[in-house]
Amino acid sequence: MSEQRFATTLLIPGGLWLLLCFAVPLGLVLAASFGSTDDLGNTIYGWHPDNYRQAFDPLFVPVLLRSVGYALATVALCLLIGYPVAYYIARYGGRWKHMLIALVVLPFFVNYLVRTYAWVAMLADEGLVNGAITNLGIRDSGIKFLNTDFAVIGGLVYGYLAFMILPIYAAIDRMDQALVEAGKDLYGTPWNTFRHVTWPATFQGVLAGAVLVFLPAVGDFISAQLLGGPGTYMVGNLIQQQFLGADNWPFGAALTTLLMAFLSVWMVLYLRSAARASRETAL
Amino acid sequence: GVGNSGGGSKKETEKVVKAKVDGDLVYFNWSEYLDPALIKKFEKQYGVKVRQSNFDSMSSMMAKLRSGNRYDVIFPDQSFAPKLIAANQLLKIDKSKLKNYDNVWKFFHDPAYDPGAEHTVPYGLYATGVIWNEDKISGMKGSWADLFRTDAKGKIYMLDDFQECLGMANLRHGFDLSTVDPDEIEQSKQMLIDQKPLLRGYSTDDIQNMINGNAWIHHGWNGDVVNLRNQVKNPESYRFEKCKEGIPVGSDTMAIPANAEHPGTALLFIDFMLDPENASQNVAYFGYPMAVTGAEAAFAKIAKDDPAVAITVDDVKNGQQFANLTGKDKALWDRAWTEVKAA
Amino acid sequence: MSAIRFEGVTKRFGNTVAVSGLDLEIRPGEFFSLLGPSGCGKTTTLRMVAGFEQPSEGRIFLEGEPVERVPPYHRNVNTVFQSYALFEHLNVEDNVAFGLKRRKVDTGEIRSRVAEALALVELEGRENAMPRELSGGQKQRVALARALVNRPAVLLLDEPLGALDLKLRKQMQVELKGIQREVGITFLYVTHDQEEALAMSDRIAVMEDGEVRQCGTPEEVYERPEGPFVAGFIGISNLLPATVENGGVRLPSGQRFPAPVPGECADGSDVYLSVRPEKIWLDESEDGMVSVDGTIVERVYVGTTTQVIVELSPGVRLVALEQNAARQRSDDRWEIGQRVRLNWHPEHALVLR
Amino acid sequence: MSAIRFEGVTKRFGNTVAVSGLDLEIRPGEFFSLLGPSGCGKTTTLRMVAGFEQPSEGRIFLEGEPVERVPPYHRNVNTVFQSYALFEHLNVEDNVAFGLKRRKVDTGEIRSRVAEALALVELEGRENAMPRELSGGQKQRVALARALVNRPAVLLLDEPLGALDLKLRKQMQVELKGIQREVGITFLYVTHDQEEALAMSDRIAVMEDGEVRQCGTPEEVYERPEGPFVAGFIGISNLLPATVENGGVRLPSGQRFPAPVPGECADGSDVYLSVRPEKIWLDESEDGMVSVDGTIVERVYVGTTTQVIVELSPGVRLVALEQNAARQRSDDRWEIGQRVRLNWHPEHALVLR
Amino acid sequence: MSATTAPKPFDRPRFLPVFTGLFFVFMFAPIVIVALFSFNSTKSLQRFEGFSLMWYQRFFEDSSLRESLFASIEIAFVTMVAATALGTMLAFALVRARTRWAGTANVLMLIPLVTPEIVAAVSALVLFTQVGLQLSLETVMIAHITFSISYVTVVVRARLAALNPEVEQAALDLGATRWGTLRLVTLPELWPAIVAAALLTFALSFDDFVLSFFTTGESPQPLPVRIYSAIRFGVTPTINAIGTMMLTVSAALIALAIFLPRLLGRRESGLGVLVGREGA
Ligand SMILES: Nc1ncnc2c1ncn2[C@@H]1O[C@H](COP(=O)(O)OP(=O)(O)OP(=O)(O)O)[C@@H](O)[C@H]1O
Ligand SMILES: Nc1ncnc2c1ncn2[C@@H]1O[C@H](COP(=O)(O)OP(=O)(O)OP(=O)(O)O)[C@@H](O)[C@H]1O
Ligand SMILES: [Mg+2]
Ligand SMILES: [Mg+2]
Repeated sequence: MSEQRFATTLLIPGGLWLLLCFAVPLGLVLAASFGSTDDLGNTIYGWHPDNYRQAFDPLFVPVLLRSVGYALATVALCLLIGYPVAYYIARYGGRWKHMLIALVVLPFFVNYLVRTYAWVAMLADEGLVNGAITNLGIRDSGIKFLNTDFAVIGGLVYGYLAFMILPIYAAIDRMDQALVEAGKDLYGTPWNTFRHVTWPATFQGVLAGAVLVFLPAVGDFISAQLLGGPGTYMVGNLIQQQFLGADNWPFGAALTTLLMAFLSVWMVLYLRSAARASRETAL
Repeated sequence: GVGNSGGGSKKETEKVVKAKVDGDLVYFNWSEYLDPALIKKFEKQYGVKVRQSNFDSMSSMMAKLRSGNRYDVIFPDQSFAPKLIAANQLLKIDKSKLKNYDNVWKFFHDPAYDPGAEHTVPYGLYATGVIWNEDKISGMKGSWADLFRTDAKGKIYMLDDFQECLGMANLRHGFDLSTVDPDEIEQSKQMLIDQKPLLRGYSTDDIQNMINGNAWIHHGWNGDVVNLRNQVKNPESYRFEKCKEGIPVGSDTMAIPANAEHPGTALLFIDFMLDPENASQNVAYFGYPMAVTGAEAAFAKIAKDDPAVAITVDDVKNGQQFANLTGKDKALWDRAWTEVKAA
Repeated sequence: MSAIRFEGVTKRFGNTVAVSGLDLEIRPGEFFSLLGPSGCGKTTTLRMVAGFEQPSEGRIFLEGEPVERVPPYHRNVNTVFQSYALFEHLNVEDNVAFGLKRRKVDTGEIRSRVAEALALVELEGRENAMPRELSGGQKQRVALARALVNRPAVLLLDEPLGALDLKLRKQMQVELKGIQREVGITFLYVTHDQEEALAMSDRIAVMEDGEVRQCGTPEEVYERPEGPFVAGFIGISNLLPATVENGGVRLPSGQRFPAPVPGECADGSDVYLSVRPEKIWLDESEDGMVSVDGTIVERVYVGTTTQVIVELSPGVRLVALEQNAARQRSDDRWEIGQRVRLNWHPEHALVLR
Repeated sequence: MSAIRFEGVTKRFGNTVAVSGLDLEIRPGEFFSLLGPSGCGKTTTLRMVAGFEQPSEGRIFLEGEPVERVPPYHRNVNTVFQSYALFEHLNVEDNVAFGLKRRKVDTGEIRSRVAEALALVELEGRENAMPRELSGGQKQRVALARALVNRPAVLLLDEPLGALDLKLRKQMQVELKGIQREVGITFLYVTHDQEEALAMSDRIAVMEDGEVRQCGTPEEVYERPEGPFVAGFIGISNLLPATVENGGVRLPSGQRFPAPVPGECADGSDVYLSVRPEKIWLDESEDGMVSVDGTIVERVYVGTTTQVIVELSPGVRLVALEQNAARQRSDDRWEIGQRVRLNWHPEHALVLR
Repeated sequence: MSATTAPKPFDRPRFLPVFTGLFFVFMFAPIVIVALFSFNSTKSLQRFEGFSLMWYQRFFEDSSLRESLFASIEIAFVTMVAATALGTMLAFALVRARTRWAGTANVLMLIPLVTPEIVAAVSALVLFTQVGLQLSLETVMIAHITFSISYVTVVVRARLAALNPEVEQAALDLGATRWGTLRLVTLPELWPAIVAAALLTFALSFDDFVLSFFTTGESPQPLPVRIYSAIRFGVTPTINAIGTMMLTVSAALIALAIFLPRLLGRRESGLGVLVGREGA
């Protein structure tokens, strides 16, 4: 029908844009990852798997693993913090629901760099927090927060928490309240009911949240840059440096490709659940 | 890297300019890198307006020039000045037109970056050394070795800058600051890697790191110490040392683009800045020494009479300046640096 | 001892009063319905029994025990939710087994009781189906089985048939009633469909604005409604304005006749006379009947019966119901515009205020 | 000339046949209902008339004109959607005025016609309300006004009362019927509620699996259903298995009696005997009636009437409907377990195959 | 009279509100700090020593910072317009086109959303150098638009899918042409979603750092990039001033996105749309 053709034509501009500005560049990165550099640091395309060999050099493998480790820790923490908050807002938010969820997303729109830097100011060895700790005599010496693994993970959590909360909030909010009551009605203690009813019913949201946090966290470099120490280098920093510091794009491209390859597993996971979700809303 | 694009002809860099007002001054500099009061004074004194704009990095300054913007006075640093000169983008400065030129330290009458000082006049000077907090740690040895003190483990920062770090290691090894010998770079790299366990981190924000107590010892710049001292209650505890193995020294310059519309006013302004009184006032404002005889006192004053922070002619003489690495050499340093950071 | 007892139970939400001063006693094993228009407090009442809401005032007793301190999961009642509230991630069997598992019943018994419950609702063989694969009627059955399998003291049902279409609803009414007889559990049943309530219940409480207007057997509430609201909400009430006059009533038309005037209605007081449509005989009469004349203005054929709407005087109309049982059908008998005489037995008339 | 004419219209979706070989003629000004269970093709039929779907085969004529080439917005029909489909961002007045504005009617007339339409559905004064501020019944009225205001040749209604609760539905049925009489527009009405169809329609087409099983007046489809499906879908059909025997039928019990056997039923062929419950008299009879005996197994009081369920032989049950019109009420008369005699006039029995 | 005081409702987990409270403290502490120290009268980021607007003044005196601000606004605006247009069209196509194409596209278009920014940034950089595009504000815009499209699409698509098809059919039925229906019914029904998407796109683009960092040319550079270099080389409270201003802008936009539709009498708020949920 004519409407069909109309709709199909609407697919073109956006689709084309994404193809040219997203799909093609990814291809270029892949190509570049097999290239080498000339004396001026310009990329020469070719067929040199050395970049990948270099990436798996014992020197860099720890960096890759560290990134994944940080990201997983971040997901775990975000879930631990995000679920209760999302749950509370969705269930007991009442007419403040919208207000509260707005407050959740708001900080997320304050420049990440500035926020992170504020943490630096607060958590410094002689910063506000440690000042309070020592003055209140909680500990006679301050705590070393910054330039540690925890600092980097904390930064990541702080940066991506909203990605965890929103999908979980949506899931809990979408869930029929009567299900919880049914659980209690059928002799489920609050914990039982959560474990056997609420959790399974909202699991899709958790999954989505986990992926939405994990993906950007693995690739992040700001947190490590601003909060990290000498031993907190992440793959993001490595890539960033190859492109913007050391003019070694092919190596950077190789790292990027590896990252993308590794993440694609998770993406498929997410896309599958997303597809399912959209099917359900469609029905 | 920035190429020699957008060059002009040798010819127009040699046109003759009289040191007299030929219009308002179009001024292009870092922000907060010159005392606004002096601008006002200059305007009053010569009855001209100063049209200011700022750049945030050398490369963005280059970009503006390349894209054809016309300025009367600019402030390239020692590593970018040669590029501009090579590209014939700087006007030859006729020193005879500058009343105060003799105040400029003799050393800068023939600096490495501008033989014969034909195109530039020195502006701010800076050096890299070691900053430390005497309240937290003492017994510094005036050597780069102080950055390796095990009793300050976890309280030491290195500058997050590949040239400064590898340069430091080179100097400590007694190599040339900008060596491109793969073996020497290999050793320097190893030195930095071995240093990591002692470090709190890599950062270029030496001022905050010192203030907020994260750092006891910081690889840093002399000018920052001055700023640092202005922000703390106990200025005297924050010290700076110029290491005996030698230190990297840099300088900014004042120059007139070849396409300047009001080179005359520009000459007047440069001369104005070389006046010891004005220089002193400026030093007091932006916290870096200037290579102007008569301004030393001013710096000594803000440096709380700490000779360590000041930069003398000698420092500049036996100091070393970073070469402008290109091609394979840069790649060599980059790879070393990448491995240091990743290790 | 009563299965459920409400003592002056009131429930407020902010300043809306959902239920006010409720006093009710529900006997063990009876099929008790809460009937009322939307918003009258039926669901709230049910939820307080289940423990999802707490009374603002008053007390509730389950099998004689007060329950304000007993959380939902320790109350020996189960609910069949209007939305069914089946667990989407569990198959039919696990849905039904949910309650038993929570109570740590041993697997062998669980299996047998689940099978039994599913048999009861005629869902044998669908054990492994997921809820989304079931039709509305089947979902409804699973919800029922899930509640029944726990053999609660009381089963709470909130418009359990509301989501089903007419045909299926009628069928489920019969089944539900049958099941209740079979298991003998007390049913507390919420509905706003008066036919459903009449057909299924042992007793009905008719609610309005959070208060019980009348509580009694279907016959009582239908035949002897207390007040116009109940009369009107359950079936067609055929209200005629009238005034009490020595032991009988007088219509505006001036016509007088005997009617069972309640004691509290003084002479001359304004009342409504109500006659159920099926009690009105058209042009037929037995002795002792009272009668009025009118004109047929409308005739609605609905298969089993025909509604004949008769206008007595401008604006005053009565509906008479004629079962289409006669040899020749009624709507051949009655023509619009025709004059007819309506007859009824005085004792079938109601005087309401 | 007919308002709508279907000529062999078939509609397929992929390989599900929604409507097959539909031949229908709807007369100007009549209230015509499509009645059938869910999924039988009612909505699809309607959508083809409105132009949202195109027939896979056959043709549709509006006022004699074929409409394959006419897009929805040029067809002189309007639809009342089951979901009402009001424009959330427009107030009541603008919703109703929408169609007129599209047709460039001048503002003065628009205003008057909208006011008129709103008066018709008794929504004067709500012009500026937003849809979300309206109750279900009011939304329904707006949807109706929005369609009527355009004075279409045909009004299509897809279960317009489906979303309303019982009480309101019954009331709207009367109003809707009244409005249709008043404006005299042809109504094509979709419902799956047989009482609704019977009460409102001039003619009914009973559909099953995309085909029309029977088309006729309410009386025809109820009293003389063609085949068990129609009989069963409209009311209680009381089917008794029987065999044709010289002009009459014989029950499994061996009992014989006269019944109107259609010509095509040869002797000995298996048929169903169907007697509408209201046609069955209990323990009363007139001469010429046939009768069978049975035991009362269930008694359902529904106010106006009581259903008495009688078992003739194990598994064979008949429902008899007794209007509660008598002086003493029927359920006092009948006890469960009591033997009764069921009587009916042969001409009220139906023989179905 | 044991029941004169109404018993508590059962199991409202008491720790939840407390926990949520702490969470909000955690989220907002740094922001408060930033705002506070942006009014500090000295350079110190540790001690507040009196109120002053000097840092704001500094900001507006600094021509290059001003340029950066305008650059950021320009980028965000262009991104908003382009991405909203493209994304909305795409959403229509994905919901309405029944082709197998649309089916796959429906899922593929989510990929940009879940791609780490650094990957997107790197590939954009490679693309631009390959086609020989001078890095500039335009390149930043292109990068931003690319990652914003999917975002808009997701938001609008959700709303569109939730839209009752009968509403559009009603318009056709009442004599509106296809175009008329789109203009008079569909878009009005969609616009809360579109507004929300647009404003949020603006906010995202306005303080995006990573993409800008990789794709920006020399001056003027987007504000976040300036913030980054400032943070790396000695912070002055000017940064806090900038941060505070950006916060105000973003906050205003979000508030707009959330409440504008409400104010204009729609049931769903932009935020509801954002989290894929309708109504309050
Ligand atoms: N959680 C609540 N918060 C505020 N008001 C409520 C709440 N639950 C119910 N109410 C109000 O209490 C009154 C009774 O509601 P309730 O649901 O019991 O009525 P109902 O008889 O079940 O109606 P329906 O037949 O529509 O289900 C209504 O006015 C309703 O608005
Ligand atoms: N757009 C469609 N695509 C595929 N199948 C469809 C579509 N519309 C209807 N059908 C099928 O056509 C048949 C008739 O559908 P239709 O909606 O006409 O039934 P209905 O009588 O309106 O049912 P209900 O009473 O539930 O509305 C159903 O089997 C349905 O699944
Ligand atoms: Mg209810
Ligand atoms: Mg339908």
